[in-house]
Amino acid sequence: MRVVTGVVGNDVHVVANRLIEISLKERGFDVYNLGVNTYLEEFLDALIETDAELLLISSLNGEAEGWCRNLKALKSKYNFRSNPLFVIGGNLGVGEMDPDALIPKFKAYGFDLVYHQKDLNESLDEVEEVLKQRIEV
Amino acid sequence: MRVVTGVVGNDVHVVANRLIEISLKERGFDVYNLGVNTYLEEFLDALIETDAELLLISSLNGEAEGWCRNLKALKSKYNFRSNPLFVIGGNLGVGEMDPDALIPKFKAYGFDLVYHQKDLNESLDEVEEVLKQRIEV
Amino acid sequence: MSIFQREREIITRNEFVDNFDFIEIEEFIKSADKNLFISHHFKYSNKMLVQPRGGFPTYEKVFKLYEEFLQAGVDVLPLTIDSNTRLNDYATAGKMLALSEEDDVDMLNGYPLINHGYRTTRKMMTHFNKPVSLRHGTPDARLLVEMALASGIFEIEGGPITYLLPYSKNFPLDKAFLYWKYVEKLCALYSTYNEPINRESFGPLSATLQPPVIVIVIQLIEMLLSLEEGVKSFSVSFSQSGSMIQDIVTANVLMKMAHRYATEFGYGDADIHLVYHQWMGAFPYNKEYSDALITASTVIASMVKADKIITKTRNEAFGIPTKEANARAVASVQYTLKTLKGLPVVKDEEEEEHLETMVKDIMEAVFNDSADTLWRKVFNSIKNGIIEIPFSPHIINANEVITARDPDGNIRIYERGKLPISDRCFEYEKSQIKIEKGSSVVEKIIKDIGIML
Amino acid sequence: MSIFQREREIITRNEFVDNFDFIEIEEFIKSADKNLFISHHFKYSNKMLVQPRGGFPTYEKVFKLYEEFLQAGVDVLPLTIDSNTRLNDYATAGKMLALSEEDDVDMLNGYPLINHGYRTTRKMMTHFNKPVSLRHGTPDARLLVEMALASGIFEIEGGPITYLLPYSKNFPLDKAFLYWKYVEKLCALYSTYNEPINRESFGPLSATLQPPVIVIVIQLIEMLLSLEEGVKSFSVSFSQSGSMIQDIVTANVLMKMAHRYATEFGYGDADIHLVYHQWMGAFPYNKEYSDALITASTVIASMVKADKIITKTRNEAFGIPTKEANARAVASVQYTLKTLKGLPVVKDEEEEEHLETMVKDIMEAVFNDSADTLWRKVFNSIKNGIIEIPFSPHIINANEVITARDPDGNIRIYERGKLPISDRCFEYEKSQIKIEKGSSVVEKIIKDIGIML
Ligand code: B12
Ligand code: B12
Repeated sequence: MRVVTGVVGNDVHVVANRLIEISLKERGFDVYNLGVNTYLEEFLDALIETDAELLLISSLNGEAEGWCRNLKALKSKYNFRSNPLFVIGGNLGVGEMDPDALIPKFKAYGFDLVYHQKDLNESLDEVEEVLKQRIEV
Repeated sequence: MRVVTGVVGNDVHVVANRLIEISLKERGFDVYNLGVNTYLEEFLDALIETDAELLLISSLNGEAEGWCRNLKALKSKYNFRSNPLFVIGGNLGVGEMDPDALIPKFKAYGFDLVYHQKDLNESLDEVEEVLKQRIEV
Repeated sequence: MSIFQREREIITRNEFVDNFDFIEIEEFIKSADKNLFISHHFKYSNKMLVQPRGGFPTYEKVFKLYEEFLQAGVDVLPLTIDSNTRLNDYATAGKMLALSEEDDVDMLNGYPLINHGYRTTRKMMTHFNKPVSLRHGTPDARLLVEMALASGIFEIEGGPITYLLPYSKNFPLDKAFLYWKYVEKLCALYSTYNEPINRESFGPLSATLQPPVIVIVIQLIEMLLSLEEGVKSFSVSFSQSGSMIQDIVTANVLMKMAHRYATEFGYGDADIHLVYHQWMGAFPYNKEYSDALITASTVIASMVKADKIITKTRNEAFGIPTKEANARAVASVQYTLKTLKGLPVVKDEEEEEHLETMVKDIMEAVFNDSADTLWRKVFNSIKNGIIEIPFSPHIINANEVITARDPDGNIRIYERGKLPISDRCFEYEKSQIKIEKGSSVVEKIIKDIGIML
Repeated sequence: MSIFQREREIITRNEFVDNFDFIEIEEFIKSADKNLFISHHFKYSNKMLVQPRGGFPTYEKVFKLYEEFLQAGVDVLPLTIDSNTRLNDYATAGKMLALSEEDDVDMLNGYPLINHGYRTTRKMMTHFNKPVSLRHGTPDARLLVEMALASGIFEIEGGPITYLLPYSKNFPLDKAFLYWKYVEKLCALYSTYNEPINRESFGPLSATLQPPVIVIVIQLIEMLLSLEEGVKSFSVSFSQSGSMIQDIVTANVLMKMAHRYATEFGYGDADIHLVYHQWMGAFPYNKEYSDALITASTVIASMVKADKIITKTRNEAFGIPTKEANARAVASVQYTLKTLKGLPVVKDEEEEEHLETMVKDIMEAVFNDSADTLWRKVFNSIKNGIIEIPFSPHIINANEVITARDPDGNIRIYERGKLPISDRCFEYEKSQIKIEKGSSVVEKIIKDIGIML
């Protein structure tokens, strides 16, 4: 299974990104890590190039919303063969946010799974579960 | 002006008592300090003996209520020539108390002025003010 | 039947006590779980043990308190006794307990152990299966300690001096020595049944400008009096002074001298532990500052390498803390201990030597008293002011020593009273205190008491 | 007109900047109140200065934040810049600022200073009349610093390495050096008008398992590059490592070497200050633990004798703190500093010598590079891995050095990459790291990153 990952926008928090790469590799993924400071277009281009089944975006510096609100419009311009799962996680709001408000917001932007201040490993377990179900269906 | 002071009940907190003695003396009072572990009867006896105009009781260990609830009944047995002012202060309840509930309670027991967790010097200023007014009346 | 056993029979029989079954108690202690013994934890744990303070009038409230503590990761549970019981006034304690149970308002500032009895209390102790420390402040604690040990409480705090001078106005000192002799004997006896019972002295004293030399002398004396009776596990203690370096110096000298005197007197086989009390003086009326004080104090406890720390709470200035506030402090102290790493080993040779000299001077004077037994020498020494503690409410206390802080916060001796310390040492102490021009000693002392406000 | 002035004219003229009046700015700085200069406070204050972090998109919110800080007893105000401005993306910053002003939702993680302009911002700075520190993380900070100084912000954080390697992915390093040369020159120029402008390096770097030797080398280099241009007041800094003794050793070696190199290079007249950052790594998700971490960190800052401490908040793990949480930390840190007394002077001669040797080895290697200027030598040294920082997102970073903690929490070098440290030193470092059997290095590193969780 292929996964494209990285940190979106003007965000240089690289530590989680390094650990996520390690975790995904340990879970048997083929990892394409675009690193920090990656724009939405670059992620979508990479999905096209790699045919990855999973896009796993991090955002830590609180600016996710500004960078992701156009995802739906952008998606419509691409033609994905693999119907990838769109996942975002990390610290998705500036300041302390109500997670119940954040999650529907990012889903409306076009993400399938949204993890705000969640444990990495538990979340990845869930992501894998959803991927498995998708394939079975 | 004479004042009887001390710490009521099974209460050995002596530090405030020492400082109060110093403060009262500095304010020009004639101080009769009965010290810690003093029972209500001993305070009233001392008022009779000294003809003091002021009784200033401390309680710190939270047991004031148990030791003072009988003040009214006890007072009625004594015959004060000086109509002393009854004042209690310190830390008057066990645990955190609503001061608005404590003050009327201790007033009902027979105290004229009640100071729960109040600044010593500001309170003594007030006490002196009340004493002055009493004398003027 | 030995005289001691005869005395025990008398002590444990009064209108407030319900049939004391010595045989059953012996069985209980012999088969008690090792986890109930703090002496066992001292041996096998390599972290600083964390113990809060706490006690409520009713069984239910103490039970809930312990549940809260366990969740917070407590190492040692406290059982704090109410003031009436401390003064052996079980009648008032009983009355107030009844009122507390009826009205759900706490009319006591602790747990009236005699009125509850050991059968009830033991249920709680074995249920939680943690070491429990008895905290009281009672000069005549004979019945209380019988009751505590029978309940499964295997650490007993206090001593004839440390629970008398700060806690009593006129309880006779000689009686206190004899009553504590009973307690030591009892602890020694029960120590032969299973793990040793730990005795702990109460170093904070009146918690107000106590000079380290006095704290150390009293700790050493209570330790010796206890080991003399056969106690095998003893904790010396002191409380945060307000100066980090003074705490370190105190700890170093205290532990060094404790081991030296124990060995010299032939008790080299006893285990000696160091207990640190978080700031015992007046707390700020700001809870966030209290939190900060508690953490800073935990760091200092780590610097002095204490074996156990006794915690305060953010409610300290206000009144008996809620169980939540109390548990919060435990969790926070454990967090700090877990994350605090790489502590340096600090010494201050000059200050340590100076302090050691003063301690030795006073100890020598005590030993040189003409009485036949140690406790009588100590009794005489207190009576004639060779030992005294500032801010004691007790009538026997000489009340001549005056202390104040130097600019680094160290507590120094301003008037030595009859303390037999050399002129050289005294001059050094006094010269450290700087009093601002135009300010009085009393003003300085008031400021020095309120140093944490 | 000098080349430098010509450059300034160009830099300060773009579509986001509204007419830069150099003459008026010079007048303003010449007559500015001394209180605005941190260099002035460093000279006359005998306490550790307390500075929080903070910045909001709108003027009003920053104003309210400063009011809150003042009430809490702040010594130095922060102005943190948003990430878009840091990347010179003023268009996005402007868009997000407009959104923030409209919706009352913060769409930026800091203050977009360029978009606000110096005329507006200066009103705030002179109103509060406190020293302000500019915190950004910008490789090309030329316009930003012009704007800051014109606003009355007289401390500028950062440097060509410390604001590049941790904060950027692919900004060209040689450009960063040149842009910072501009900043240094500007600060030096303005330092001649009134009190010196203070420059501060950013020692925390990527805040993740940074070995002290690298931190120190980078601090020394940025200091020298700054003093070379005529800056007269400089702060070296580092952040809490997770080991108290390592922090003390780092501080001792850093200050000693800073003075030595400054003198050696002929800048003995510059003032050098020490800044300590409270824990900069991942914070616990428990706010009470965060409070404890903040206090413990304050105690350590006192042990290392920092001149200034930069605070975190109990909200750190969650997001940009509210002004209340931020002010609370300031008040609490001030309380701890006020009540913490009697700090010992601690040294660890062996560790200090070991660290000093490694620092000298790397400094020598840098100086021995064949390039003609210091910045070029440094540039080459980074390019060939003689200097690198773990967990840098930057493409130029060698990414070969691996670090982990020893059992005392000290950060040690596990793989040295191309760091020119001797075999002896490296062997000592590596030998300190103990990896549990059955555990991998990666597992150990993950645990070591999350040491405060
Ligand atoms: C030092 C201390 C001790 C020392 C006392 C030494 C001694 N002999 O004096 C020791 C360690 C021995 C001790 C023992 C106990 N203590 Co104590 N102690 C304190 C502590 C930490 C400081 C008290 C102090 O000296 N403050 C400095 C002086 C100068 O201030 P103050 O006493 O607050 O008095 C000021 C004001 O109250 C006011 N004031 C006082 N009286 C009056 C009167 C008037 C008319 C006015 C206007 C003002 C006024 O003026 C003073 C100057 O500002 C307080 C908590 C705190 N405040 O931080 C607990 C505290 C008072 N103790 C408490 C308790 C319960 C006890 C014990 C029962 C043990 C226990 N359960 O922990 C025993 C008591 C034994 C007994 N029989 O009384 C509780 C009381 C609980 C409550 N009120 O709800 C407190 C509040 C701690 C707590 N949070 O649990 N204690
Ligand atoms: C270290 C750090 C830095 C370092 C980063 C070094 C580097 N190059 O990586 C430095 C000092 C350079 C830095 C800079 C900045 N930082 Co910063 N930083 C932190 C800090 C303290 C720790 C981050 C970290 O490394 N954690 C350890 C890793 C392993 O954990 P993590 O990042 O949280 O990731 C975990 C989870 O989020 C999750 N996860 C992450 N991604 C994903 C994705 C998916 C799909 C899933 C399921 C899970 C998941 O898994 C990870 C492992 O558990 C955090 C606060 C905190 N958390 O305590 C602030 C923080 C992230 N930073 C913040 C900010 C604002 C900044 C700055 C803008 C400066 C500023 N204003 O202070 C600049 C950013 C510049 C930029 N352009 O981005 C804010 C973000 C605000 C918000 N979200 O509201 C935080 C929260 C601090 C704060 N409270 O203000 N920072």
